[in-house]
Amino acid sequence: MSKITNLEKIIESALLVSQTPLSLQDIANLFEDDKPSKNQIKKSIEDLNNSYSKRSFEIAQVASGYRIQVKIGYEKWLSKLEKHNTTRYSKAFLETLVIIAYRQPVTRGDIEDIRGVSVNPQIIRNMVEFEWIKVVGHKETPGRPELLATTKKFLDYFNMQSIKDLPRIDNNE
Amino acid sequence: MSKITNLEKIIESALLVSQTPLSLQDIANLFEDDKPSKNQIKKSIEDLNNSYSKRSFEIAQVASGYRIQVKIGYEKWLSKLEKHNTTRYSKAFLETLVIIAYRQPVTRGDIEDIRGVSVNPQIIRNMVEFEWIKVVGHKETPGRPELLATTKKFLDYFNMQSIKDLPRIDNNE
Amino acid sequence: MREEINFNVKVNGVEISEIPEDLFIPPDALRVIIEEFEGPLDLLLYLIKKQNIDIVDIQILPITNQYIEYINLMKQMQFDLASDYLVMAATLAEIKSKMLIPSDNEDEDEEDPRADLIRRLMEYQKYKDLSQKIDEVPRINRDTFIAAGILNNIEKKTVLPKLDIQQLENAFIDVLRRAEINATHNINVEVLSVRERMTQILDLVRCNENIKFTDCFNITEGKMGVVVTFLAILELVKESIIDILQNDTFSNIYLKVKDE
Repeated sequence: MSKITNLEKIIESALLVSQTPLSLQDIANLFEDDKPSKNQIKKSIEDLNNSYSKRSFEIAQVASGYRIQVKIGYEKWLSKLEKHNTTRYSKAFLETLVIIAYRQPVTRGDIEDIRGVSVNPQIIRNMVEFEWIKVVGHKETPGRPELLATTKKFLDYFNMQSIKDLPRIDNNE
Repeated sequence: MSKITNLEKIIESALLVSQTPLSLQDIANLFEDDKPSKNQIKKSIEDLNNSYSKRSFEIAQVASGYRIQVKIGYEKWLSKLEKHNTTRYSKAFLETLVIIAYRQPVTRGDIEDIRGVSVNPQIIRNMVEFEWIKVVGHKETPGRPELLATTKKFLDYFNMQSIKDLPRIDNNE
Repeated sequence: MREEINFNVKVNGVEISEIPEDLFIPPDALRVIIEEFEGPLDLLLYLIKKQNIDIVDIQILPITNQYIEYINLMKQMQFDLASDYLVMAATLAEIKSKMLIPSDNEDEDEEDPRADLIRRLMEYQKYKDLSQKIDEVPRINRDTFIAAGILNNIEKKTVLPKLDIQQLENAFIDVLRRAEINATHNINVEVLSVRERMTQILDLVRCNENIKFTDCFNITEGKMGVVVTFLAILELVKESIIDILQNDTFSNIYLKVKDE
């Protein structure tokens, strides 16, 4: 195995931890000075992939960029992993979900205001992964926070046609 | 680099895609027949870590198991990946947290006695929300106050395997 | 500012406080300083530090006087003074009086009236130091980052835990109870359909760079539907999410996502 350069290591670590694929531009943006060229990045990715020839994973190019994924052939073992993520929903999960459903589109800040605690980013990530919520835009306030709303999949799951079918609470309660 | 075995590759791929740290038991459970022993798994993890010596990542052992994480030293580049991750904790938050960690199980009253100020319920709620602390029981004194203790998730967050890894106070200081 | 106040009290060191020595500092500056303290113990540690003495050698008279002067200043400035500060003032005054009045009791075992306070100060100091240490422990998403590899191109099948509408309703009732925001109580059919329509219009606006105002309406929905759409657009504009553009009078009106 040839020597791994610093540039390669930074690219490797970024692809490893990013939740979404990274474009060449995304990768270049990690650097402040000494920005590598797109060709340099492409070459590094190629070299990294060569160095992974005996490993279980590789860097794959998909529509929105590059990502690290496990090579074909490991499904048999890894399919068992998913199951143990599916425990029960926490109170925090449910409350965050209903706020998004009833008050959409909302920002994390709105959710925090209503619940009085900071939003656990993992919860939002899980909901996005379930495809129950999505980012529908950005609010034009400082920081341009993301606006979250529920999806059709969310409605499907609960056999609802529309958000209007959500349970309603009497005002006098 | 010595040859990477099949067992090592399966462990590597599992740690790579798992959302949570995996215990030796979790890893053994991936196999149906030919279940490797815990010692075999430990040995494989060691070998994998040796093979990562020149790479940007490593397998770390934390309270709830093993996980793949980027080595220290890449913050400069990776902090640009996700905006909302640079959480800073207030002094009140950190003081409350260490008192719970070092003196667990404790009641709110205990924390108030040590800090000399009332506990901000918001802070406790945030810690519960992050699943860093939990109620482990009630003290049998008037009002049966809740007893708070830290969780494995808290240790995971700070890269620790057990409460014993918490920073120590030098006696000669 | 925080760091300046935070130096180690135990050391008979030579660090010099940036905070003015006399108490007659501008009220705004005092406000900033006081807000930096975590409570009476923190303030006391600071005062002791300023005297450059060890906690165990605490001189109760000057410390008490200084502390009470601070408290009085805070009162004059009508700070929202936590009762914890007043309790400490009373404790200090009590210790002071015990120290001043010679004890009738010749018993040598009698505890130094300061002992309890010193114990508390040292205990608090310990956790204060630890809280700074734990802040330096390498932590996730600041010093190290966790792998988020994915399982090749095959669509990952996510098994969802079971959830029914009743649980959602219960969660919602909890939220309402917690928030006690009156506005949230008024969620009824009309409001909900507006919120949902806001999401739909946002989708529309994001997929089409400039969408005609009139294209947002679906006439087949009837009068009620048109009103809901109109309210949703107004709400989106009010919340600074979209812009409404019209180049000339009577020309087409367009909706677009608000620019940065």
